[in-house]
Amino acid sequence: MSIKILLYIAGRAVKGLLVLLVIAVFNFFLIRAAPGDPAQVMAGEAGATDEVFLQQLREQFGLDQPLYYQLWVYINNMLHFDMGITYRQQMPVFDLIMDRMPATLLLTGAAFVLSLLLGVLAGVVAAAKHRKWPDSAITVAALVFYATPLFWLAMMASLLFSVYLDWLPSFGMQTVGEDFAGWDKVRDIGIHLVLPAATLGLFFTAVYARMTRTSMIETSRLDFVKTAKAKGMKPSRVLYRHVLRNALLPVVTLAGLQAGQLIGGAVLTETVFAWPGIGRLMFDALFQRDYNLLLGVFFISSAMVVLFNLITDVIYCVVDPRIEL
Amino acid sequence: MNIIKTLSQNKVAMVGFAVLVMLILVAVLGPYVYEGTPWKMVQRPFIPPFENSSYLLGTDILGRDVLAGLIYGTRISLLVSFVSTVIALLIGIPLGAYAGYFGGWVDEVLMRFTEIFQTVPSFALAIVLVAIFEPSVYSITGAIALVSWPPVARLVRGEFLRLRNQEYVLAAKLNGQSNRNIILKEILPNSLSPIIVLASLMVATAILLESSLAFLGLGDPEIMSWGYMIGSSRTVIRQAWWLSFIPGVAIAVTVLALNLLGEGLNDALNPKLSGKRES
Amino acid sequence: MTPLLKVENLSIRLPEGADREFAISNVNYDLLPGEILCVVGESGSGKSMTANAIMGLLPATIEVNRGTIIFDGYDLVSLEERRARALRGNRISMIFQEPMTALNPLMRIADQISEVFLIHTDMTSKERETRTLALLEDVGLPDPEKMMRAYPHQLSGGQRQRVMIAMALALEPSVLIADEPTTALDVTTQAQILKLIKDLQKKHNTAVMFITHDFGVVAEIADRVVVMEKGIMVEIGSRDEVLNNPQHSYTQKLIAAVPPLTAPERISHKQSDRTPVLSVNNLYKTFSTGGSWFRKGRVVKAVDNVSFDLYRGETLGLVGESGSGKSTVSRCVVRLLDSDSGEIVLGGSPIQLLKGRDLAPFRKRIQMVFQDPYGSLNPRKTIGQIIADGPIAQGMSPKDAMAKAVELLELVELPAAALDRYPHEFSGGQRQRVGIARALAHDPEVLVADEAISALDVSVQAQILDLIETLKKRLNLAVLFVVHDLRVAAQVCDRVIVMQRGKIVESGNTRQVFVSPNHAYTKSLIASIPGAHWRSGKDAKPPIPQEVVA
Amino acid sequence: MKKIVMGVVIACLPFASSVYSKPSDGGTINVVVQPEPPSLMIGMYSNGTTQQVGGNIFEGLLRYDKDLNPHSLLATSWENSNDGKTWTFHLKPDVLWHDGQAFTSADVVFSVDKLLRQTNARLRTSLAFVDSITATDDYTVVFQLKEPYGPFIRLFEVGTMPMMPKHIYAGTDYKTNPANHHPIGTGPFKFDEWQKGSFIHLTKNENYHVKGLPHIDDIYWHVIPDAASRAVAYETGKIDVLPGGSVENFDVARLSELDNTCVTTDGWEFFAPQAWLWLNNRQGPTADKRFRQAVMYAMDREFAKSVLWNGYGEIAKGPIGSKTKFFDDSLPDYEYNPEKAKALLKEMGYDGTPVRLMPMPYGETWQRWAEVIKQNLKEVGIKTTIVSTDVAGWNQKISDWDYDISFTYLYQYGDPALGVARSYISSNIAKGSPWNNAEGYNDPQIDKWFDEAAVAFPDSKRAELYKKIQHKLVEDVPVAWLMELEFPTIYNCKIENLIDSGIGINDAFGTAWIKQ
Repeated sequence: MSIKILLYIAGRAVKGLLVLLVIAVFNFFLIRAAPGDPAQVMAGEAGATDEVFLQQLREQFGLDQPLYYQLWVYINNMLHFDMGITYRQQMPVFDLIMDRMPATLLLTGAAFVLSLLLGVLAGVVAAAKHRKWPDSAITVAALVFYATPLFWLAMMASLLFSVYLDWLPSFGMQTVGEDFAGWDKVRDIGIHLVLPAATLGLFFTAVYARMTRTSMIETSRLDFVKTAKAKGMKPSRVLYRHVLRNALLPVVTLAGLQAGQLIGGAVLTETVFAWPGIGRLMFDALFQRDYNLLLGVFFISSAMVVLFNLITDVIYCVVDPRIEL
Repeated sequence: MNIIKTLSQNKVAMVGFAVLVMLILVAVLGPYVYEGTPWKMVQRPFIPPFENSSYLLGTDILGRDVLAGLIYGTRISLLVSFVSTVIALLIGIPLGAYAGYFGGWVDEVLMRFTEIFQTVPSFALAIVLVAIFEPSVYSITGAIALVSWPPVARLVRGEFLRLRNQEYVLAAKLNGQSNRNIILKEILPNSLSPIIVLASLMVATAILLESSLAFLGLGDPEIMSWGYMIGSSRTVIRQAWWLSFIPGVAIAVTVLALNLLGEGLNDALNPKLSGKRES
Repeated sequence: MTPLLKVENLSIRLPEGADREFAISNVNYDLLPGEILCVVGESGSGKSMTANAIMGLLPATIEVNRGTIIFDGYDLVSLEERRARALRGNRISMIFQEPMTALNPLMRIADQISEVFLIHTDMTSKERETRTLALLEDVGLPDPEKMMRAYPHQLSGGQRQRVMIAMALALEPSVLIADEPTTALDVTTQAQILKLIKDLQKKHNTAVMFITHDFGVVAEIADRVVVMEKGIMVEIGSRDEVLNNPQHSYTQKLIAAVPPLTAPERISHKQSDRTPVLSVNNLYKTFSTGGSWFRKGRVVKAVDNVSFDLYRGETLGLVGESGSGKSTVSRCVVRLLDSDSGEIVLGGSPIQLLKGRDLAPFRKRIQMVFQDPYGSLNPRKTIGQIIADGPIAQGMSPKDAMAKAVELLELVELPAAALDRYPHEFSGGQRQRVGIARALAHDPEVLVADEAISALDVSVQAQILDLIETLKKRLNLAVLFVVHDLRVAAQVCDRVIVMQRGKIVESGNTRQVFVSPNHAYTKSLIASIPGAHWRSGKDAKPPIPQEVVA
Repeated sequence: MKKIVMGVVIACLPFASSVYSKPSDGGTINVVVQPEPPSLMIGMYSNGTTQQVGGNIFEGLLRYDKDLNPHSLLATSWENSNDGKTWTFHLKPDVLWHDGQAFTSADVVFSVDKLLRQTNARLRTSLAFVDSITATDDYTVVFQLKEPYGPFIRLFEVGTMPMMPKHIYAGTDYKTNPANHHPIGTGPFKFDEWQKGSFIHLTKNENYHVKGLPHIDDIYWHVIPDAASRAVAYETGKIDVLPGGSVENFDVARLSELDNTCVTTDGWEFFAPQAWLWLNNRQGPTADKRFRQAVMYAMDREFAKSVLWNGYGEIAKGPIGSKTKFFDDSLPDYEYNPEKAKALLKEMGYDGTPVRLMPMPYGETWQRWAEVIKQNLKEVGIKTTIVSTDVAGWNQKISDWDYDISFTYLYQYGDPALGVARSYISSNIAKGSPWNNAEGYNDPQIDKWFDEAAVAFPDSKRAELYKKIQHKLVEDVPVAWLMELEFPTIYNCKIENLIDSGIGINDAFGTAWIKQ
């Protein structure tokens, strides 16, 4: 890799870190604006408690300190790559997030790859058969999936495939109580993954299909496609060799943007399918007022967005020789 | 005008438009037809659809009229989505316009600001905002607006960057027109087409967002909404799948209608992108 | 001689809703082996349609209605697609107008060229590479080895067009179709490309169908000429017949509109005893691109120590090729761009540093006419608003401003009815008139015309030039005429300044510059003008027919 | 000194006799745990799920059957002196902690006097009546009370007074002790693994102090954060036990009809959860007794019971649960009577001021209940606005008295002095806790009666006082009692003896076994 690219990445990383820092501060105040505090939530679950216990908890969490001091401590810790301790689980936030990360990465990664492959394929087919029935079919299907609420689709899928047909498990990531190892474990996780990944992926499949189709059609009107045709090339070959690569450029941008967002954006799917991922963790942390954890999840998922944007740019630069970093 | 003519020739878009008009009518007139409140427990719970002629779509877990719920739900869905879109436009357009028109450090500052909002996962942010400011029509609308303006700002900025060097804009500068005039009268009207298209899609997205929030229990407890209906009947999906199914269809149809209209607008306003004209 | 390609009774139908039913109707012509046939016409004449039909490049919504295109015994119109494909790029090939977009931006040059071999031959990859390299050498590209690995964006426009030619001639086709291949190029590059095409055509005895709007180019290379008007072939004949003795009135009109190259003798002003209305002294402007926090971007000196004076009643031409900085100078002068250093003195006051309110009064005194008749008028405003906006912004009451707009419309020879209509209802020439009216609404002293006619068809160009000339005289304007077309410059400018890479290389009395250029660059510019030998000003200008408002 | 022997000497854990003759060993039980507990350190966290899981790892000195009679566990026998002030407990010898150390009286003294006194708020209140705790030998502990304290003998279950290992906790910061992550108890099951967000695994304690127990090899507590998924998990056989409250009530009816499914409401006797509406006695229309009575008449509690709770539970008549000791069944009824409600409102001159109604953010049923009550109140002319909030907001709003009407439900802990008095006595009016007298009811007479009833001796005296209390409170309606809740536990019928005590699922699965 050239110095130029490294310098570019360094520059972007610095900017990204600044953005993340601002986000952290912003979130810090945002979350403190919520009514109640973690001590109350935990005491609330206990069913009976008194001020003494609440005070003990607050002291333990450092919530008895003035707000500006808490912020200073938090930022200071962050600068030392320490995200603090979760109040509820009494674990380092980072460890807990990393515990949950594989599940989210698996789910969103599978959905992402699936939707990208399927979406691009569908888009290409639609564009190739422009204004013939496959185009209409794909366009309609894409529109419908694009318009369907994700959580509802998830519910209906689980109703159909788990409850009525009993083909697939409807929740969780592994069969509970079974200690699978090796391939059995992979298979087990695999079948649990099907429904969540498919429902999460369907929406994005629709997005990519629409985008690829439009982009293909637009690209196929460009001059160099005419050049390729004038060479006597078969239309399918023109499509594959010349149109596709150019048409994929905007899809790459969009995909990069969404890849980052997916990490924090699977709350609904994770809720419906009880998938033990980051989105659910965030949701729970929010209601438990687990400030450190919530901030941590936000930080990590924002950092993912920054990271994926950067990766997208680098990929873009590799795919498109015109772009110089 | 030309656009309306082009649009009216687009059958699919007109279907979307017709559905939307119908929904707006339902939202406006429905409550007059269905007086009272959709919260009223009118019959025994779990009457399936088409079984009791007074309650065409049956009753829910508490014996409330599902059809009444759907009708009142139209209202909140459309209201929240339109208002939040308008707010998002009110934030995004000036921001994007200033960034794009002035460029330089103004652009840098405004775009960094936008980037912050784009970096935080938007649905998660919406959840947090609604939870923190406690679910109500206002907090939901505000949260949706707050997470949906960045694309507007980006789009408008792009349009302004493109248009600010158009010769008629330069001519306006040479005329000695104020920046405000140039932004409002020269550039903005010419960047409206893509904004309108985006706005129509934003309304659709806002409906999905609103229903997702309500589904997660972050809806306004005073207002019957489609997302609430799905979320609240989720626990009984085995006994009464239709209770979740029907409002879901309502959402899908509405969003689909908006998307169709948006596509139609896109075809009519941005002929370059349309499939109709090839040359 | 047997024609290679025979177009017979060809009609191509346009989709419903177009401005006419047929793109071309009843077109008949032959292409003989080894000849260059020029198909000439203005925009919308349908001159490219036949070529697209030959290549099977007609859009799906447009189809051949009637007629045949016979090539090698086959009718290309009805030929099975698979067999037609075998001919394309092999026996018949084509090059296009826009070298910037005609190549796939993501593929290396070598891959794009060798694709032709890949499609039509069974050469090994080694052979393909050798042949590609040879082709690049043939079309005169520098450092062909390196070119092989280059991407299109790394090449200049001329180089890309050479690549296109290499690609088209790879399999030594019998017919080459060139669709305005030099229109987008600078004049010196154009001369080189024309020469290349001619040389290669001679070498391989290729028949060339050359589509162009430029009679200069026709004069330069054509053997025979076909003239098209609104889809109808109005004239066909040998170059000399058509150019020097046009039969059809349309051809006559077109040819008459081509400005002769020789500059007429002009009354030279005694400049020393008058004050210039505009003085530009030691102007500098640099652009930097692609910089970021960690790196410096590329720096381009767009204007490099430029000085000149402009007097009322004269037209000063600012000529040069693209990238010479002539447009940057004009934009600095009207203060659309801030210059880095130097002085711009308007009517005695330096204006280069003024901002906002201080600048406003000077805005009135120097106005601009823009290049693009489509982009220079706000499509959302009526013609009346467009013209009146300026005076209103300067404080005139809307009513007076409208009244003034009516006057101005009359001045630019547009009917008052235009006032309430929108730009899209007007033709390019008419819009340019509106643009002039807008500029004149301030009663300026200086009018800057930035390539004000280059986007127009040649017959319309002449009318606009005439209008500017008339107005200049009537209003005693000082005109700064930015132009790349030397024929136009020769005709309308009293003095010219020749710019190259931001610097002034030569300036002086137009006739003097054209007759005896001093600088080598000026010489090469003038030598590159296509058809320089033809219409060199000996014959008088025929009268120009008036354009009528739609 | 004459002593009353109350315990049985034989350590006999299984007091529920099994229908099937011979329990078989082995097998795994999969249980749902919702929400995921913050910790298993039962001495510090009294969260419901901490108790559910921790109840298998830790033990108290006694257990209670479904009639709340005490039985031996870590204590084999106990005596109370004649004046009711001295309690002597004899511990079971040869009990080992999971790490192999012996359990002795030192652990008891440490747990109660040191650790729990600091960490357990509920016990702390009761320990105020205890003068001293001493170990007279390795297996004898004496509690010296200041006064005879009626509820004292109800304090020894594992959730209230769990035994913690002194050798691990003494001299450490209890909250940060690493053993909190790997709890060591004396219970029938040992902690094995906790995959946060996924499951907690307990294994059989081979060295359990009751021979032949436990029968089960493994218990998995599964974290399934979504109610519908929990139901599906049960249906698909992945889960064997759904503890009360872990599926939505709407699902209970359907699940109970599945094959091989047993449903029981047993195991809540000790807690006897009582649901009511906090009515803010300080301000607004709710400050008026007639308004509060009107609310009682306006509510269609039968509807709520049959639709929202599937018929489980009882309509609450007053502050003390009908299955609890000292309940007085001569109390008048507040039947569903909108007309009476309207009349009362008219009488007080209610002007239609809207009141805020805050549901409890603990699941769908509570949300629906609020919607039902909103309609009920609307029909008698009370306009309500539902205030939506989450757990933290709800706790804070009640703690800060920032509400008009709000739902809640509280446990009674087997004795009115433990679970009832706290919500009505004026000394318990303090901001900062949602579990005290949050409605702000203040009546000196009631205060006095409750004080006397706690220390009155013997029980007949207490019963008399509680009767007076009940009649007075029912007349005043400081809060609007809704229902005595019953949380049905749904489980696979293959499991025998799942619930055998008054704390139900919160107790160990020591005697449970799986039919082969």
